[in-house]
Amino acid sequence: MNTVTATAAAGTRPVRIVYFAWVRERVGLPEETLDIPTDLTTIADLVRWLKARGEGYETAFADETVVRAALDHVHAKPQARLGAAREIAFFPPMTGG
Amino acid sequence: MNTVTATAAAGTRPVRIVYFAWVRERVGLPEETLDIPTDLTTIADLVRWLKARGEGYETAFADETVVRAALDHVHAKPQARLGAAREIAFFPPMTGG
Amino acid sequence: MFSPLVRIQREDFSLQDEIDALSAGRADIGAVVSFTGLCRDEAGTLAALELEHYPGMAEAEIARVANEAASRWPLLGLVAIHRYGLVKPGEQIVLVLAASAHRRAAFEAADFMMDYLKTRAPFWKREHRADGTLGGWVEAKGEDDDAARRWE
Amino acid sequence: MFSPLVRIQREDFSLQDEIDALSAGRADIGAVVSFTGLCRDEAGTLAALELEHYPGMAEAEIARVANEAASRWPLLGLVAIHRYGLVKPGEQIVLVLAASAHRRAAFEAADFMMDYLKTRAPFWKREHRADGTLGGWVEAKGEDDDAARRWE
Repeated sequence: MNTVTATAAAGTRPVRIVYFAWVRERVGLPEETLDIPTDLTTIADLVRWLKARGEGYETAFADETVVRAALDHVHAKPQARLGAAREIAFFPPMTGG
Repeated sequence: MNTVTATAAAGTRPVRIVYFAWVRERVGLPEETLDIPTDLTTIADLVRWLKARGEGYETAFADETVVRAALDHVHAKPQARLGAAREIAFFPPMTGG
Repeated sequence: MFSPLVRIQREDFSLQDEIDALSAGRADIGAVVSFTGLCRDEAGTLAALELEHYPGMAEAEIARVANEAASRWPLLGLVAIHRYGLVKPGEQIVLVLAASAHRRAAFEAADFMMDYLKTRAPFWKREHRADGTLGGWVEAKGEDDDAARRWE
Repeated sequence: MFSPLVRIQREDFSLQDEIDALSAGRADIGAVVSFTGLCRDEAGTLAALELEHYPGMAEAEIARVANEAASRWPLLGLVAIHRYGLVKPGEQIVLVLAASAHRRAAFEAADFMMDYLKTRAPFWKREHRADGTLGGWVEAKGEDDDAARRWE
């Protein structure tokens, strides 16, 4: 069991990441599929990993407390676990209605 | 001045009295013009005077706290002064809307 | 300033027509709240409601309530229509429309209008039953007085 | 039980059509409250609002909010329609309809729906200005969060 877990933790898995409104503009694309390390546990972990990818991400997530996230179409807090989520979204506070 | 006031107090004046819903049904008519004594000061005074006129009025105003009144189209409490009101209305609590 | 529109009528009304009239040729309204009151069939026991009203005072009292709402909230439009006569189950009885730049004023003004219409507008409902008999006068509800008291 | 109707669409909608569909062939509804959100021209400075949304999640999230409303209040019908794309001043953006036997449930459910739509539905507004320039993204308002918190 330990061996299996360790192998998984060291690997990567593909997730679809989607961006909206000014997060989309700053990142520079509406969506991408990335192979993310399986040892990223929470949304906050993923944000830190994304910020290391380049200036666009750095700008988009400059204030981590502002950007909201959703896991498979459900709102999620930064400390939420990514689990097996296949689509992760990042966006500014909503202004519909 | 005293003489004039005394004369007025002893007189009567015509007022139109209108009734609605079950007050109307109990009194037995939708409206009437009555010569009321000018020394009736308040709505409560008028109600007491009306109750002495017959059984229909007695029944309509049996519970004086239930029947509502209006002076010239404006809601008024039992202790409100009749003043120079020309149309006085009596009706049950409203059930519109 | 605008003048609230108040109508007491026997005929039915159209919510859409009233909204269209309220918002025609303007783009300052951001929120419209409507309340439509309908005649319920009371699980099939009701044939119709008969609405008696006090002509003259009904218009005057609803106008007073509407002007009070217009002075309390930053409204851009306000409509109140109340029917009288015989109304059948499923038919409309009353309409309130409130328009404003932002939603809170429109919601609160429409809510206020209905609470005051219920307790202050001189209308009385009597039931005509499905079995052909004339029912009693609908009794006023204490909860309506309580609702109106929220705004004091 | 009923299922709330949720629609996310580019086209305009008709309040009258939605009310008619909601109340057709039934006489148990006594109260219908509607909220219509419209695009304001901001004193002539706005040419249009561009509404971006998150397809899939928008429907899912509004359905969650609608089901929450249906579990909180004794509703007989609930409709939520939200447009996306370019909306011009005076045009409709959002519609909420709540129907119930008595007015309190319909008023509260519509009010609740709008507070939650504002703060939870994944839509973002951007301004297109009358002078031809692209304006910024509309900022979320703290008062909307406060309004939503009233229901917790």
